[in-house]
Amino acid sequence: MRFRFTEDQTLFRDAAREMLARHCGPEVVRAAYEQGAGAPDAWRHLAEQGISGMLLPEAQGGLGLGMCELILILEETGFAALSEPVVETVAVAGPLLEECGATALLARWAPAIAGGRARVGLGLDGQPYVEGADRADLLLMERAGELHALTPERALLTAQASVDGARRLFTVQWAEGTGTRVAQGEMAARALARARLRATLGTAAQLIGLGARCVELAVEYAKVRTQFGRPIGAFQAVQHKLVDAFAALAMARPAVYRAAWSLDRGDPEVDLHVSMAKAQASDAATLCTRSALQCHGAIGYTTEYDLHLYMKRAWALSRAFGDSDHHRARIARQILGD
Amino acid sequence: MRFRFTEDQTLFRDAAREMLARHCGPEVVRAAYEQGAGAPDAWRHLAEQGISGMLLPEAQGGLGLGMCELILILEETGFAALSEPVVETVAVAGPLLEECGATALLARWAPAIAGGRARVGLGLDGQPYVEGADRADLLLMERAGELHALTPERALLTAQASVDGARRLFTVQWAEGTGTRVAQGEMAARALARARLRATLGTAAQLIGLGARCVELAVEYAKVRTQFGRPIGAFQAVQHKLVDAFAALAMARPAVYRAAWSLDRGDPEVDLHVSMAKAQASDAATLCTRSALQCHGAIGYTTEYDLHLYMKRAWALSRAFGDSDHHRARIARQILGD
Amino acid sequence: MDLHFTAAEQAFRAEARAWLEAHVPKEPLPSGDTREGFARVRAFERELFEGGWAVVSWPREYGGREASLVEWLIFEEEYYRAGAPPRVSQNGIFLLAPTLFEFGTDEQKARILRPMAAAEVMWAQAWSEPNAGSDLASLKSVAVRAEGGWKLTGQKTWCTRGAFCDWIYGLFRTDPEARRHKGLTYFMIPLTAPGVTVRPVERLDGDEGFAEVFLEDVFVPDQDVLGEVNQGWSVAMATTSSERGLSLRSPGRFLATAERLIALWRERGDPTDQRLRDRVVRAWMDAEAYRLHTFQTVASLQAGRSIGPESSINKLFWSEMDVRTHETALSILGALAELDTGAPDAVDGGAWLRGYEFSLAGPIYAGTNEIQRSIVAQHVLGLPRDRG
Amino acid sequence: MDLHFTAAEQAFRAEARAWLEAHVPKEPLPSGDTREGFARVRAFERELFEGGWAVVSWPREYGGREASLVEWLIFEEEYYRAGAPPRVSQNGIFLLAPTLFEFGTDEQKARILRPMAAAEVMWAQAWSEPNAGSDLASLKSVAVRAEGGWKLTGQKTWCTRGAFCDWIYGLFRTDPEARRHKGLTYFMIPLTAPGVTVRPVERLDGDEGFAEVFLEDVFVPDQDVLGEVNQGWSVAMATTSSERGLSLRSPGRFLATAERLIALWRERGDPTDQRLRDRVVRAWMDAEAYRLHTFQTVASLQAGRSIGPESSINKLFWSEMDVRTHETALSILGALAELDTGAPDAVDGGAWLRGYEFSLAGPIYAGTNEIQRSIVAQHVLGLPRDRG
Repeated sequence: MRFRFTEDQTLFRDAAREMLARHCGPEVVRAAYEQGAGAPDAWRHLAEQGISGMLLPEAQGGLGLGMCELILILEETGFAALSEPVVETVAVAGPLLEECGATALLARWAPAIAGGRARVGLGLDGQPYVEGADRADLLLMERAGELHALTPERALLTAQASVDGARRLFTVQWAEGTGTRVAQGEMAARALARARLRATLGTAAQLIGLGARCVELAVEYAKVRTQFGRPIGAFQAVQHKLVDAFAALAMARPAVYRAAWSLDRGDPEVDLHVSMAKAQASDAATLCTRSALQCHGAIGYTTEYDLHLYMKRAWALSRAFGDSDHHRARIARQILGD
Repeated sequence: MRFRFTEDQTLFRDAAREMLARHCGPEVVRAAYEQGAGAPDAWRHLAEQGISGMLLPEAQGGLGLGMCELILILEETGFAALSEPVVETVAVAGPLLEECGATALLARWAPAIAGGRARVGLGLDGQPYVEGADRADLLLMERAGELHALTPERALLTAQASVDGARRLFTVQWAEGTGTRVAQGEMAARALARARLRATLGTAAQLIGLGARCVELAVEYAKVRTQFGRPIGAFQAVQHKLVDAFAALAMARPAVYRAAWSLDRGDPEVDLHVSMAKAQASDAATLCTRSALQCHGAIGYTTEYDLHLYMKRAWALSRAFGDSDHHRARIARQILGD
Repeated sequence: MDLHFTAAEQAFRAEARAWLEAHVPKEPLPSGDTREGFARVRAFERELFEGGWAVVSWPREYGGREASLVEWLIFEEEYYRAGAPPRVSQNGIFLLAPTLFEFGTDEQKARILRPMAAAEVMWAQAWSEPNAGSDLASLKSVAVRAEGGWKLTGQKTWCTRGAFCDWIYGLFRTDPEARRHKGLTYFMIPLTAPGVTVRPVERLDGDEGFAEVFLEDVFVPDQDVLGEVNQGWSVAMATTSSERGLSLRSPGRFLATAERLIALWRERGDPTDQRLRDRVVRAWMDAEAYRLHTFQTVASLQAGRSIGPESSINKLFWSEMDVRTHETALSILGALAELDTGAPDAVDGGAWLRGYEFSLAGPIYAGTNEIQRSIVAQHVLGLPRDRG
Repeated sequence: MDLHFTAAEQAFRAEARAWLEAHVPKEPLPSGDTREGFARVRAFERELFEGGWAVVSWPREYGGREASLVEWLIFEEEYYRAGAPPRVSQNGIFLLAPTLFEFGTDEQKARILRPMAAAEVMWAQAWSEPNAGSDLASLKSVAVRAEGGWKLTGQKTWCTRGAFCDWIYGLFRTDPEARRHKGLTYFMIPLTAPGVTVRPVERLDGDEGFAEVFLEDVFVPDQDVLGEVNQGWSVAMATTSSERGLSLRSPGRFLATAERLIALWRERGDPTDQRLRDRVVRAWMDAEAYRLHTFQTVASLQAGRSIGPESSINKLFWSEMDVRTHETALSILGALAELDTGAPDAVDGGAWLRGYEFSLAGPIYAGTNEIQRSIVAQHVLGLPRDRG
């Protein structure tokens, strides 16, 4: 038992963090929020750093790594509120095609994914909207236990405005045609179930990062904002609120890392572990948004200040792929068996 | 609409408060806790002040008043942690016998109740234990929708130790015999339902008083206990915790008073109102115990200090006649109709 | 105690309900914190005034109908029950007006109150400055004596709907020697005065509901000073006390929200999910408890007690209840919770999301809940001053 | 990262489990905070020592088996899983011993550690004084120089199980001129020494789990000073840091409680009550999260990091989790929740009630949670000192 990332893994993470700080600062997120611009520079650098292809087989130009390697980076993309489909494209698409046995399709798309030239939109059952469907190069859609692949032009997209302006949600309507079906049967069902776990866990990791960003902003603000002749961060009411948020995050984080391990190793309890990760991360991140906003006061309640960019993403992701109520109900069925 | 007690009612309350301060101080509660002594002086004075007979008909030597008059005094008996069956004897017994049409029994017991010479034990369905059964002069027991009356000698009592040493809980086993049945049929069922409401509401009122006592002890302690060169009551963490408890109590109190009104007037929503009163009072009082103990620190965790006497009573009563979960489920059925 | 409404109160309710049913727009108006919505709500408030319902508790000479406080609460219940929009005249009629009634000259009352009630002149508060939020007494804007009045210079911020209003009111330092709470004076300032610049600030929900107001040598005549010179703090505190007390958030608003939540639950809730069902019950109970508590407060006011620092308990309660209620609604909506106004799938046009965002401001505005807790601790519980 | 236990770790677990299954009393022992229970647990701990399981992570020379931290956590899981009683040697082996390992002389280590591990000499902490609780540095008990040692005078309080122990340890002021944290020295004192009076204090649950210790001119030889004279504060802080950190409450204890809660739910819960069912799930998740977090901390310690102020986060988490878990159990028990040990109807002999009472002490002892939050705020988040 050694619950610690390797130095390589943390160096990889540090590099991603640094890159995101440079190419996905608040001004980039703001542009994505206000103009739907995404973060193309950061997206390109993700590929250059070898991240986009991390989960692709080496035979396809990928690194053949797992969620244990990617999870720290996903956390960073949350911290930066990266407005690009990194979960769908990097964490889900490759493994899904591979596990479906869609070798040809994988061979066709792997180079583009690894090279940062393709964005994937993901439509899983139970998720009403596909994020970034309009800018996707490939849509991977679940329907009746089958996996279908299509390009956005073959679908009717209806935009669904999100509270987070940088999230581009769409209802995707499409007709099965020859060539959309990628996989069916047992194998597809299993691969799609794992895809759902990957998407859920990736979202949980981003929530941890988003929560950390909200707390960080609040801590920095509380150090410099002065009222009653001292920084507001010297008041117990402010201190303790931020500590509770920080502590919730600290306790949720290992659950996210553990689920990554379980996914990679095909642990029989991986469902339970992913649900726990998402439930804890959703609640912790939501608490972070509440505490951070309250400690900011009115300034945090404006769109001129950066906090809202991270807070709104956290609100949205806390419910994407199941909110904490949903996942606790799943856990109940598994551990209480009723 | 005038949601305010009359001056007479508050003067009555003030007199009871003063009497209880004199005859049911912490040392009396402690004796009840440690030796099961009850509070006989306070019990006698309740009668002398006309409180014991408040709800009895004037024809029976009572005052013919209602819960609106009694509720403030029940709150005070909570504040004092009076270890006597005031809810059972004063708030429930008389009206129950009257509403059952048990005229003869009422005529027999009313003078003793009004005179403070009788204590009543109450065994309602759903309540596994009878408080004070060993010291009761009369047991009023519900069985299969009927009301029975018996003396403790005719029953087998099994003591059930409570966390609150001053609470004398008993399992009461008894055989129906001639003469135990007081009432049956529709009338008995209705009267027993109202008895349950009275007992529940009386308990809610006591919880409000108990919560207030816990907060008061903590506030007084926080003013005098000094750490880091100032009273601990000057720390935001202490202040805010006590304020939250105090505020919860302030918001629960009107719900208790309203339910008393609804009971007296036979309001069609009286069930709803009593459930709301008990749910709010139970949660508020429990919060008060938590905040008060935390603000006291270690001293509050000893039996040498008084806090535990009030805290344990609040724990016990918060679950007597249904905890807040139970009552919210009742409310759900009524307001959501599902 | 008498918890039945009197025949007169019932008649008042029936009359209010009939009028509101006839006049409240069937389609909800756009948010009063947008320019368009502000204009439309303002137009509705003019109708309200014509109907005699704008300021029911005021004297008749200013457009009121001298209703009792209980009747005012009844009106509020009916107002929100009818789906009428939050008042954009709020910060005039509920915040400034009580101060005017208490401290205003006859000339000021005659000049200001009726146009305020009629939504002819719209008022914004200008309490905060960039460096004076919770610590209001640290404000820095100044007023210096000038012929027949004062010259005002400084910056005010978080002026609600300031970009759409006509006048603001706030405190300025008139005695530079005096410290903190002393030497402040309460001014009323037309935003059209030379030297005033208004910059709209976007709120969390994207509405331009805030403004920053910059003042540079703005001349304000003596007649627009409210109360005594250098006594502004106590004059203002009367206002913030009513702000925190009854008038800012009457129970009617939350009762209506709770009813909407129950309707949402019935329409979209999973009936087998007792956890959420329980949260719906809690939300309903909270609103009901706040209503009862308010009727109790009103009865106590009628008996001659003043509202005092206990009003901070109201603020704590309604602001946190409002957040919980909206959180519950968003939980019912699940994956649809994030949909904003304009999304085809948005339930009720995204009203619950918008309501959630607005609810998050509740623990911040009108004195943060941290400040409120310290007020209750020190002025109700009698605990020592913290070092704040 | 490798979240599988190694073959060696699995073997260690199997060995511990087998030993515990053979030796842990089938019937739960009385509370170690009563005189009778203390004696019986102490006897069990002697057995534990004989078996080589008393102090698994210690060097062999003091009775340990040099287990890794992971193995220690495994042992703790197995220990509580087997239903073994909370350790009455706790404040010796987990609080004093780490300080001895770091600051003790060879003579002290040789003399003290093994009898402590063998439950031959029982140790109580004596940190607090009547006027020095959260503000530990304000303590007033003094030690003055004497021939070959010191004379100690003062009063200590909240000494856990002090009425049953043999020795205490605590801080005394050795430099009357120095202020607060300075001029304190760490002493170990036999309770049999002339001038010592021990008064038992009853806890909430009626057990005599506390003691007050009065000292009047108690002679303590130099050999019982731990660390440098006047350096007691930093010596003690090393101990409180380990107290707040891993050793005070290992996850095993809470995992076992969560399992008991699930069993209680299955046995007595209303299966249709999803609200309570959800609270059971939360309790299980909390314990599991704490376990994962601890394994992560241990891995980080093994990589050479020190535990530091982050340990306060642990204390906050486990203490509040423990209260919630017990509250959930009491909710399941409903009207039976108030039944105490001795009541014929009491479920599990009232263990949940007793556990609830004890859990309420968690946010108080070993540094109140208010103090812990301030430590995290200032030393982890880097916020400025409060005025505390």
